[in-house]
Amino acid sequence: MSPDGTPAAPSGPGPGAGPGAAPLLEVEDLRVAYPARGGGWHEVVRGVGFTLGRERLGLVGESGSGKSQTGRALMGLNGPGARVSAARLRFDGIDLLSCPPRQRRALRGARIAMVLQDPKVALNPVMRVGDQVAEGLRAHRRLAGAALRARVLDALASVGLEDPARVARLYPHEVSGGMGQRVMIAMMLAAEPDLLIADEPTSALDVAVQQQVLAVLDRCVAERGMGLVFVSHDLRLVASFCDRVLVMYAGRVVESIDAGRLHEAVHPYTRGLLACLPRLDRPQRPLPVLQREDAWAR
Amino acid sequence: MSGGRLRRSGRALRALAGGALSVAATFLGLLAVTFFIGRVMPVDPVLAIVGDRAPEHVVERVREELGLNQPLPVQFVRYVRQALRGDFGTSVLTANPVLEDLRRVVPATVELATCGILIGIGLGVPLGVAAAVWQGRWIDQAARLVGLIGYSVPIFWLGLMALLVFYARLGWVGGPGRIDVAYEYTVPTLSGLLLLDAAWAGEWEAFGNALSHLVLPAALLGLFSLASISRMTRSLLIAELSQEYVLAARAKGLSTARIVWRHALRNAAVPLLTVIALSYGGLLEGSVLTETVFAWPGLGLYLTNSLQNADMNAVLGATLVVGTVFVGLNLLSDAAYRWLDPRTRAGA
Amino acid sequence: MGALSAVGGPPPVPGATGLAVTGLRVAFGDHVAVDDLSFTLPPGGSLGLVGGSGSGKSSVLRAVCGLVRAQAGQVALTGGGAGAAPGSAAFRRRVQMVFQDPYGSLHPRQTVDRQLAEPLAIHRLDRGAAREARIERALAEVGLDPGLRFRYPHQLSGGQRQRVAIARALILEPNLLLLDEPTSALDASVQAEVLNLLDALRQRRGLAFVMVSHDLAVVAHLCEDLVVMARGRVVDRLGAAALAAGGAACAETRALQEAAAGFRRPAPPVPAPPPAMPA
Amino acid sequence: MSGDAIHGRGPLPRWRAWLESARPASRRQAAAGRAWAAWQAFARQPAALAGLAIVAALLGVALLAPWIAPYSPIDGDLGTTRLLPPSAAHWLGTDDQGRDILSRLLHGSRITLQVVLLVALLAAPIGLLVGTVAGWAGGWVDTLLMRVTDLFLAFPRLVLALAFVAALGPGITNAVLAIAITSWPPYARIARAETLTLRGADFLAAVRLAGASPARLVLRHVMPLCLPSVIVRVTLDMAGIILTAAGLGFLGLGAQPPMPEWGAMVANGRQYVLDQWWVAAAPGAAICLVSLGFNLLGDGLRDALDPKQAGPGGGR
Amino acid sequence: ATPKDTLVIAAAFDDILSLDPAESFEISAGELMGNGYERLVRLDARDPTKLLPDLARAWTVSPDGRRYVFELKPGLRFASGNPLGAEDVAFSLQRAVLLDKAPAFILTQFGFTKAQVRERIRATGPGRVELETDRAYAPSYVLNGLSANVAAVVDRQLLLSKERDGDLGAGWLKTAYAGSGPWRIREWRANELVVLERNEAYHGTPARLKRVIYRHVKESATQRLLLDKGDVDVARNLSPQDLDALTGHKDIRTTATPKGTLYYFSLNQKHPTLARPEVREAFKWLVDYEAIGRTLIRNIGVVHQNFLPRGLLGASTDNPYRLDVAKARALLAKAGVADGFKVTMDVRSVQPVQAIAESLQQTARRAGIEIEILPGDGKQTLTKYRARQHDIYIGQWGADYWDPHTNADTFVRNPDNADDARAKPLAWRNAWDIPALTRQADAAVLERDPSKRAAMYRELQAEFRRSSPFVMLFQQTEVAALRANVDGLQLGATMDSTYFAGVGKR
Ligand SMILES: Nc1ncnc2c1ncn2[C@@H]1O[C@H](COP(=O)(O)OP(=O)(O)OP(=O)(O)O)[C@@H](O)[C@H]1O
Ligand SMILES: Nc1ncnc2c1ncn2[C@@H]1O[C@H](COP(=O)(O)OP(=O)(O)OP(=O)(O)O)[C@@H](O)[C@H]1O
Ligand SMILES: [Mg+2]
Ligand SMILES: [Mg+2]
Repeated sequence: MSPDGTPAAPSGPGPGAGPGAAPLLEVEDLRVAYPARGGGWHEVVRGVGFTLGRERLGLVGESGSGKSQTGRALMGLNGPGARVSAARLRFDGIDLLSCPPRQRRALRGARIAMVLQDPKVALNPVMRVGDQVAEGLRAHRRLAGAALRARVLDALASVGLEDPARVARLYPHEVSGGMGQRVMIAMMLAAEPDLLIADEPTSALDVAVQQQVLAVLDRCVAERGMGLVFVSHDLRLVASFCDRVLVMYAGRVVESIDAGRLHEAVHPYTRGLLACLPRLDRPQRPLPVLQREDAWAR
Repeated sequence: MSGGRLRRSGRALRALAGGALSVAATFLGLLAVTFFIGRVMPVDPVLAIVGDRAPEHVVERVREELGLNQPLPVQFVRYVRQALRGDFGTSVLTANPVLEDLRRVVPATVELATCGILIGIGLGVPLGVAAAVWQGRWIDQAARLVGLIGYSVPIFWLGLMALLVFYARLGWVGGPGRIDVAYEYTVPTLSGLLLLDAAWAGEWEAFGNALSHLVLPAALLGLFSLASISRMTRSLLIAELSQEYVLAARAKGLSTARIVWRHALRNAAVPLLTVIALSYGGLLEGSVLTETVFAWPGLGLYLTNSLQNADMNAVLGATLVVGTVFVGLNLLSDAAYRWLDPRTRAGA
Repeated sequence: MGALSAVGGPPPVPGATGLAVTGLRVAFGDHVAVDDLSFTLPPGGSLGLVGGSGSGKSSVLRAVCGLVRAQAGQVALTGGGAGAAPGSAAFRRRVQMVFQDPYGSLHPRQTVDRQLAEPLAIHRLDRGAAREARIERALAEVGLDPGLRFRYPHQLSGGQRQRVAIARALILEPNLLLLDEPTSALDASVQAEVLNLLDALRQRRGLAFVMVSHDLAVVAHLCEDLVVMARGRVVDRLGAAALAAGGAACAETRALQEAAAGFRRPAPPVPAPPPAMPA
Repeated sequence: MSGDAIHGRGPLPRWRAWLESARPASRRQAAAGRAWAAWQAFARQPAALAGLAIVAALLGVALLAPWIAPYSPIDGDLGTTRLLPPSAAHWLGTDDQGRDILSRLLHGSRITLQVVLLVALLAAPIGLLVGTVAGWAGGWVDTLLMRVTDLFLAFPRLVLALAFVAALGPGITNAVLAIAITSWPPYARIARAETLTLRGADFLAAVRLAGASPARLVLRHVMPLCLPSVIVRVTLDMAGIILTAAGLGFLGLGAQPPMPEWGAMVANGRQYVLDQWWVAAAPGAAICLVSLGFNLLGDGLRDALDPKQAGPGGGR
Repeated sequence: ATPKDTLVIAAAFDDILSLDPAESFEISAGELMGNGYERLVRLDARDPTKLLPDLARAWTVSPDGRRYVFELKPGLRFASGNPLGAEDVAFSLQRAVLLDKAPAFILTQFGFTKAQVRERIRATGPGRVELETDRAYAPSYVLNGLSANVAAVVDRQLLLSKERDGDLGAGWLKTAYAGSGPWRIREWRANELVVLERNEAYHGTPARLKRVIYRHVKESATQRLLLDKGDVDVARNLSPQDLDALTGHKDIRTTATPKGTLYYFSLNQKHPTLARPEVREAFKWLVDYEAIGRTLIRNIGVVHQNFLPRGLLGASTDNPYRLDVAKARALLAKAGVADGFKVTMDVRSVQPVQAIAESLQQTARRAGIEIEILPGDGKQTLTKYRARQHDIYIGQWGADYWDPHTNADTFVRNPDNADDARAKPLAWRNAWDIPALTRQADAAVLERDPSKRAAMYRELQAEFRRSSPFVMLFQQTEVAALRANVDGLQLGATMDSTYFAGVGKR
């Protein structure tokens, strides 16, 4: 048991929820497991629960803590062989686990979308960028021809790309990292989803470009009232970007807290994470290091 | 913009020149190797010309005529000069200019190998795709089995058995040879590809007959290329399917079919093409044995015959053709690489 | 500025080595990665190289230790190691490097033991028991459990791997360590451990550092002087203290500074609270 | 990195615990543990085990041939035992010289094994050396070596082998030589490709920084890394080697009579294929079985040695 | 199925090198020459010891035995339409001598040389040709020589129109046709097919069928399949076991004729052990003739231990040797090699040669002789054989023309055993130095009384059987399997006497 019990039980809209009264996403006791080597199962997400309104929710934790697996479970895109279960996994009133695969696929890309970490590998290298954006639109919005092209250019323009017509004709290797990530965002936002899951969308980018991409994401959320799950291992970044933060450790959520009240965090893991970052304004040596306790993982 | 294009075309030109140079080097190597083989072979090439029962003075005279009594370097220079002029000389075995022989036998093999590879691609790619998509399921096992058969069974043995079953017992297909003698003079020779020529001339009966002869050896060769093609398709596709961009495509909500065929396969196509090109070359090679079994008058048979009879002109010509085809296939697959993969297209 | 003389802090340990780089130029084909770059590192000093991705930081380090060939410029050791020509065995023993990616910098098919023994074998140092002792010492020095000695890299965590990489760099007892983003692939908590280790080593051994990073806070934590690079050139030089005071003059430096502080919402549609960190 | 939350495992016997220890205490234990892990990855695949069983059986038969063969492999009786169908006395029948086919098959396994081993021992090191040196050195060395490789690749293998055998004279040794000469280029290609991807690797840069000579780098660090893929390829090629040897034998250029070489036996049996099918079928089946074994083994090895599965750290 | 008016033959004819009668010397080509060309005289296919007129109506031999005069039939034409006259005959024979290709010796052994052939062979009138030999040979010897392919008559006008650089049309004729026989050679595609078409201008009885097509099929099993399916009418190269399997087939029958080809193995006398007389004899007792005859060469050959094939003048049919290991051992002991020895044997990788070699390998081992078989293709083993570098060579020899001298010339003549000898007959290749036998053979050629001549050859054969380093194995029987609806096919004893003009199909 984590010190403060199961965090953020589904009890009404979370703080900072948008105008809609019903939450966009309800997750309760989400578990993801993979077959273990010697037989049996290896659980990598162990009873995660939270609700999400039209807000920015940050998901932080160290490598391997299950952030990505949680995000992917929402999309239904866990690796082959994964076993996903939950007491409740509802998106806008739809039960994601029991709905037919066809409906699930229709939701993907249309209402729930995902931005991946590294645009270099997440864009199909042999397909023009414009075509990749168009693909989702064609599948979900049944657009074609000039209308489709116009929408593609719109989408590219909306993420702040100059000369979208030119960009649409480029291949992924011909665009820079920042542009690529914007293309990916445009690709995922083109169908105007209600929920966006961003899995470390900026950690492959240059520090300077990172800011621009975050600004684009931020604007989309603000303008369209979309829910955002922002996965990152950078606590400082999440704290400054999101409304609310879930801290994960070994497949569990150990703390759920408003970004503004991060300094009030009670879990030693969260506190340790904050303390161990070197800071420009307050040099400190040696840096405090995390003393892990087995109890956190239990 | 135009400057970039200019630079790009300049780069392409340089690549082309480099390619030509390497092809030239390969050719010179081919010539040297064939020459070497011809000289160390413990067979007297004169024998091939005059036969065993010729009296000694005839043998000596022919030896002189061939320049075989000159020092080796002189012979090599002469040999290279002739080959460069496109003069492969006259085949001892057929008494025809080698070039003319090649014009006859190469199309026969090309027809056979092409049909083989078409079968191999037509069945192998879908099989490989199915095996990759349904990894570990029965279709995967089946594909594996087919692949293993293709890799493990000697072609000459399977060929004979197939002939026995499908021709002798069941009578479903035509027998050995390219066409029944009855049609020997009904099809005018244009391309040398019997099927095309027959269709062009509107000789449908002959077409059917030629097809019935072609089916079995082509299917056999097809099985062998199918083995490698399906196996490579499978492993390439599996590798592609675990790429991030596939995840992105799934996140877009695309159907599995579209992801597999449009995204993953398109990426796998690049190395796959090389595999196919190589396996086409392999078929030309496999035809050596197949043609023996099926009495198919193609390059493979020509080459073995010439080798065994020390018909060096013919050996040189045929080897050069095969070598050229290999080199050409390599160049072609390189070009396809460039065409299919935009990353290499810019030369970056 | 470009002088070869050693300027900076007093050498804490006799024999400490410094570095002087003048007019360095590195090009890959037509692409110039580093152009006319000069800096000096006083013996026993520490210097941070910061800059955005692709600004040429790694190329500088690689050119210094001879992994890539410089088109122009000189690299010279100063202080204790002065005179060792780049590329010589003496140079190699004095200058070692730690790479960014702990997953890629260890040979995947060799045990920790073998990787640590390799430099000793190459330089024919310490046979038999002495070598064993030296390896054990190196492990202890970087705080690695001796039980991990015969593991393969894939059996180690990222932090452990980076420690092995540091141990390997240290086993030849160099005086100058080149660090190419040694913590950027690590979790924040592990990063702190590695940074502490490096700090301790420096204190203990009087090592000189050149450290590359895009994270200003990390560099400032470890280095006294900073060189900011952009497009292969030096655009700013300043001390760590000046950086902490904030308000750098150079645009590139400012951008890095802002990134280190997290995300700053431009217009205020949602009033974002300033990132308040607990003490 | 190893799973902490693994369920469903009983206590391990001592030797397994020793092998599977995450903290090996000595070099020997580390190597053994590594081999054990590879074996476990391998042993998970039933097909691979079947392949191993076949190859092991080949080995056993080759070792024991003189003791388990019921008759002499080279002496038969033309007058009385010619072309007998399979029976209790001759399980696989007899051939046209009246020799017991089973005995010939058993003895022939030695030749097959010898061919395969010799080719592997000749071709793989050549290919490995050429490929790694070309890939590591780059520049004109690379160009030159790859030209030569391409030259050999530009010839179809069987044709080149044919030509070499024709040049050197038929016989099993020359057949082996010819096959070896023609089979190293693909290994060189593989090794070179692998070396190229490794060339920029930091761990090699680290060794260079430690002052290793190029020879040491290539021999001790690069080659061992290329070895698995070459081994896998060699194993997969074994079938092809056997078939090429058989093809040469089939064309009368391989082993000479009365050596019970399987390919030559098939070639010989080809005359009787329509009526006395067993003469060709038995060695043909043996060839199939053994190449199948090598193929399965190669597949299994590839899956077990695949760098992607060597450790979970590889892909992040 | 095959067309009604066409005879389709499956055969292996990869040996053909040329279609020019002055050059072609191969077995398969011989058959084409026999059907496509005519000569002055021709062997009787039924009894090859007899001669029939072909182009010549009659001939006379001068009393001194050196001048032969031939009278041509009237109104002869070539397939091209050109008239065929004495000029053509003289031209053809001169041409063969002048071109001096492999088979030219058949004519030059009568004393014709390039220098004088235009005088010694002349057209002496319309329809009259005269030949003058240098010595008085046995007339049967000369006439038999003139029945060979090299003496076939070619179309002078046509050839001269195709002449290049004074080659007498040789370049062109390699792959073309200029004859007058019942069949025109329409096309030869090496290793693929040969097409013969009825020559409508032929002066004799025209051929019954319109076309004969040879299809090159190397494998016996494949030939059998094709025949069985009716895709060919005749199969020419069936193996013993395939022939066996076809007996009793209701639509297929076989026809056979002994051929002039002999199979033997020979011991190189340069090898000190093999040169001992007892060792030579021992080998003759180490062959299981009986079993080989019953199995490996069943249907395709008969055991024959003499250098003259049955059917030639004076041919002996004595076969004294059989498998007797004890006797062989005794002989080896006498030769001082009781413990055996090791030798190599060059063997072509073809059947039945290879199987016989393997059988010999087994029986010889029983007497302690280890034979290592060195396989190779034909040209390879031959190259070694001709250079006298073999230990034991196993091979065959076919009669070049239908006269005993053809084989006596090579098996029992060795005028000069030096390494650089001018003539290199088989006796020379095995370094068998036999001045006495050589003289005897030379005398036999000049004997004009056939019965005395036959006796001389029988004597030669007896000595040969006793002491030669040649172990003669068997005489080949040629067998063809044909569909039952084919009639009139008779295989000839020589390579050029299988005729298709009388063949028809029902
Ligand atoms: N396909 C899979 N099969 C088995 N285990 C997996 C698979 N994918 C992920 N895992 C395991 O699940 C655990 C959680 O992985 P996840 O990717 O969610 O971590 P993360 O928090 O996103 O880490 P990072 O910051 O490194 O991205 C890890 O231990 C990982 O090894
Ligand atoms: N081996 C190489 N071949 C070609 N170009 C190279 C090579 N190494 C580096 N470059 C190029 O040189 C430039 C500088 O690279 P460098 O690795 O020094 O940058 P960096 O500042 O270390 O960036 P990062 O923060 O991404 O590591 C880049 O544009 C890079 O593409
Ligand atoms: Mg992740
Ligand atoms: Mg870098």
